[in-house]
Amino acid sequence: MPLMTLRDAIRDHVHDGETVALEGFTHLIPFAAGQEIIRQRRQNLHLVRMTPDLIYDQMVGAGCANRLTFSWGGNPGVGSAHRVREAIEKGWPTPLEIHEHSHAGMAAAYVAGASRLPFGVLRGYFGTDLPEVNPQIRSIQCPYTGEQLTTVPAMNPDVTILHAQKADGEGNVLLSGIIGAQKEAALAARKLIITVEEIVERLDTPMNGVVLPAWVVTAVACVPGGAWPSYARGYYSRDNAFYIAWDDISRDRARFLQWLDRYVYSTVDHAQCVQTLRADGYDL
Amino acid sequence: MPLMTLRDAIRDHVHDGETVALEGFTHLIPFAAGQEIIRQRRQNLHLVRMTPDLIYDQMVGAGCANRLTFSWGGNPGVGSAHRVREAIEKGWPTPLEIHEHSHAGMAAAYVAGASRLPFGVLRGYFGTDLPEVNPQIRSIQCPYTGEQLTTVPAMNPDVTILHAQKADGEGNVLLSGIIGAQKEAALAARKLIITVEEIVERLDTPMNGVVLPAWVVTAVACVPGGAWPSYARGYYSRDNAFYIAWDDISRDRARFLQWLDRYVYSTVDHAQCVQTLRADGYDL
Amino acid sequence: MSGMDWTPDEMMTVTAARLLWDKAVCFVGIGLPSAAANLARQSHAPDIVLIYESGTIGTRPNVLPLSIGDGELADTAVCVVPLPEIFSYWLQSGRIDVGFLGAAQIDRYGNLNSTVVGRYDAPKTRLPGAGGAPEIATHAKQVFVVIKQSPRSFVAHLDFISSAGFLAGDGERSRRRAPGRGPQAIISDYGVLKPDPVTDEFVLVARYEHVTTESAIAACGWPLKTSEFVEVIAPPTAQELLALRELHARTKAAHAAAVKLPI
Amino acid sequence: MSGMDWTPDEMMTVTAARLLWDKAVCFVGIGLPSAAANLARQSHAPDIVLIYESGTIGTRPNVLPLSIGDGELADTAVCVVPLPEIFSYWLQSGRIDVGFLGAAQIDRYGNLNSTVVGRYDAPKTRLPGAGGAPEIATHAKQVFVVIKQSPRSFVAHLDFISSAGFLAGDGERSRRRAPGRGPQAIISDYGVLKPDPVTDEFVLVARYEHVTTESAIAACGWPLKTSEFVEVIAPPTAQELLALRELHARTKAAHAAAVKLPI
Repeated sequence: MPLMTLRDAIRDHVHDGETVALEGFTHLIPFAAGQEIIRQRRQNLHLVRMTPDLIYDQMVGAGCANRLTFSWGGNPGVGSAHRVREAIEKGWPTPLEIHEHSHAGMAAAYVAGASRLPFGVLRGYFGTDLPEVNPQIRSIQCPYTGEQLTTVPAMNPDVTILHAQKADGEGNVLLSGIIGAQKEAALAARKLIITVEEIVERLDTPMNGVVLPAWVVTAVACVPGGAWPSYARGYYSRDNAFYIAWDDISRDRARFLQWLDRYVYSTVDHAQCVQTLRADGYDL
Repeated sequence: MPLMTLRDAIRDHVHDGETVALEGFTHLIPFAAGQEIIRQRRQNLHLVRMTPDLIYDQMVGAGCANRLTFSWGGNPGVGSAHRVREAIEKGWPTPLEIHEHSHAGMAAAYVAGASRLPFGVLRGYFGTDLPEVNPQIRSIQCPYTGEQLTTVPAMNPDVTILHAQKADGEGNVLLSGIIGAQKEAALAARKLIITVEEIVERLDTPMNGVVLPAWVVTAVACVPGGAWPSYARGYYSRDNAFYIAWDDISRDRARFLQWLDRYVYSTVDHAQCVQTLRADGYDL
Repeated sequence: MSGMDWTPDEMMTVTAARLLWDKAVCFVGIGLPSAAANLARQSHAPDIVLIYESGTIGTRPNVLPLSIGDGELADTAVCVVPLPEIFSYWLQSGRIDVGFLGAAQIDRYGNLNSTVVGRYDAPKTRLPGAGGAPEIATHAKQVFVVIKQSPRSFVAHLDFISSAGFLAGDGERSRRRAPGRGPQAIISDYGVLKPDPVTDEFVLVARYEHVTTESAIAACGWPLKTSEFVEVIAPPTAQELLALRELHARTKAAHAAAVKLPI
Repeated sequence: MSGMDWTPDEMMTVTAARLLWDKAVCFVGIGLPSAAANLARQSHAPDIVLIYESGTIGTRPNVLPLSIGDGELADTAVCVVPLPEIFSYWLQSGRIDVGFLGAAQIDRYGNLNSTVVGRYDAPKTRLPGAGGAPEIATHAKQVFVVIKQSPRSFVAHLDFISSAGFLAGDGERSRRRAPGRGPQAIISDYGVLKPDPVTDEFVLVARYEHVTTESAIAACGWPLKTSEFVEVIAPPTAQELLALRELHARTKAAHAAAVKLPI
């Protein structure tokens, strides 16, 4: 069974310059793993995610990435992802090359990746300027009807990182609730790291439930609360207050760096990050 | 809510000459619906199914079809589908044009159909003679790598018919267990008829369970035992003895016609079919 | 605007909700579209089908989600499916009656920009991006756009087309065989705009009681045309306002609960 | 064959089972492959991963399934996924170590026919067809074929290639860049054949104790080559036979129960 600490998992399996997808669509975003990547000061990553959300705002702001593939890059329900925006607009802390898609295009790219096809097909990007700024969006002719369809290249990350509800003693992982494109991102990757809320003896998977079997998982780390400030259905809900607070924290470079220093660089792991937040009066 | 009798559903929604897919991979095969189509003496159907199984053996033998799209046409675990074989080999009771695929090809065709793409892409049929006898199997060049991939045309039946465990009062349908390509076949079709074991007040769908919402279902008919001699997980198991007995029943034209006459043409519905079987000493 | 006992947001939400009908299948975005769709569901359209791109189908949230993937959406859905399936089997397949979009900018043909102001490679303002919108705009049988009106948001020329409306108008969209019919209504804080059936240009067809046609024209970055007779939209009824405010109150109460991590 | 206390089927099953290793990911067909894979799981390979094309992953049936989609497979699986996903995310993705196939006919390069004897459009014998085999034969890292040997099944020329082995041999398969390495063993009722690393032609490398090399050659429709030293395969051990027979006994008992329809 591939159980290890998150620190060891990131140390062993995430390297500078790799293409890394931390997926989770609003739900089950692997924040603790993202912060561990920051803590270990990885650089020049090609970060891939449909919705960069606060997790990539933190990682991009911390200087981990030089490339970003995404389809919607804001603070959901709040506004801008200020760190991502400043990297794109002003190249701070490092220039960030962007590969921009629509959700449907990213989804098709992950599906192709999981299927080990070199491209995905969709009726997509109709009439938009996205193909002009992303030359990877191309087209193909249907061999039956002659019509043109859009293609996207398969997305096959070096590493995909997910957060899930639980793993069993063998390392099988259960995801439940809104699952986004996590399964596709997981199966498209060369390596798969998963943090979970808890390790249980038996998963008690409901029939047709979503499981990633142990033999496709490179490493499992037990990190309770590892999706905070996003949520883990059945464990805790989304910390909307933090999402709102992030708007202020992240708007200013200095304040952002201060936050990063206190809660990421100065803590040894996620548990200590949470302890520090609590010590600073944050109700969590 | 689209609840009606199976007789009315077939009468209103299945017409001569249409392309009809009765899906279910070993599990949840809609036998009662197939027999109702026989009973109503539909003709010239283009039958589509990955595994024709006994259900199409009966329908083809009864003369309902002039075309068959499939990927594996035997009596699973027993041997030949004698009626399908005789239609192909000897044109009895009517000639049967066949469009032959592999399972992966059929699956890709259903996925394309459900996605309303005109074709599906796979790395398939490598080195086989199937593309020679099925000109619908073609190829396409990847716009990124230049490699050739196989294509199949989308499968979009006029009608797909499924059997499922249960529907709720609104007409939402729950499938549970082995689900084959049923969801894809259902969503690829213009019309969708579903027979269920029971109508319940609430589905109590497990999280991420497989549901076809009421608004994509054209008609629901409550037909307990409607998957016999295949099975419905949670209700009854596969009647392996009947699958074995079918080998003898179907081997001989006269005996097959006699069986059809007694259990299908001479019965008004599935319940009476089962009653007759029991009256004839078949333990069911 | 004195004497109004409702806010402009409430007026927009109610107006958008009224455009929806029972049993319509709606692909809903977060914010005002979600509020409008749920208001419709809790008033005149109890069997409306709401789909969120996070994979929740037939969801009936009791409180409004704050994100597109709130737990409430999953817990009250008829089913929860993977996101790729939402875009292929449910949207691209043409099963959506109404797509509900917002944007930072819109032009007279209903094209939307949610990507960038200024040059793409040297942005003046980098916006979040297109998300699910390009394919919603393509495939939904019709699209409603909810957007506040000002010369900066209703612009003569878009710097970037993130989602297609009628493109250059005069039938270009249908000539290029887009699957859906495109934007059929813009709901702004001045009123409702609808496309001219020949030119595809959006014209003001209705205004709220508390604004004038002239002020709507002044708040538009292109020379806004109006229909011969600009209807006046009835203010929110007491019932509509009550339902909407209860929805917001329930939402506020639900989301005020502190998050407790199990560590 | 006098004095044997096992059947040829048991010998084949045990031999096939011995080729499997612990933690191997096997794509398993019904019949003898399924028996072999489950025998391996219940003896020397407890953590073997069994995948059936019906969508069951990591299944641990206590009794053998009679069809590819028995309820037992779903009830004991780590997960049950849609069939299209099995072929795309699990097989085509290259995740399968061993594909286990049968066929009506095989040629010296391990190409398989399960489609037709005679002409396709005027069949002498119409067989069930290819099913999942063409892509299993393409994508599994290696393929084991279980097939009884006779001049009618081991043929010099196939009427139809349903699933590719090494095609015309001499490296054609790898030149054409098939993802998987192709058939690496044929388990017959005479022994085990393996492909020559240069010519790709299958040669007899091992025989059962109760048959001769000559009889194996006689039961083959092409001039069967043998390795320099044809190994003799050890008969089933008492433990192997016991496990296999218990498996079959449990299966028989389970499947003898009458079906009761709830009407």
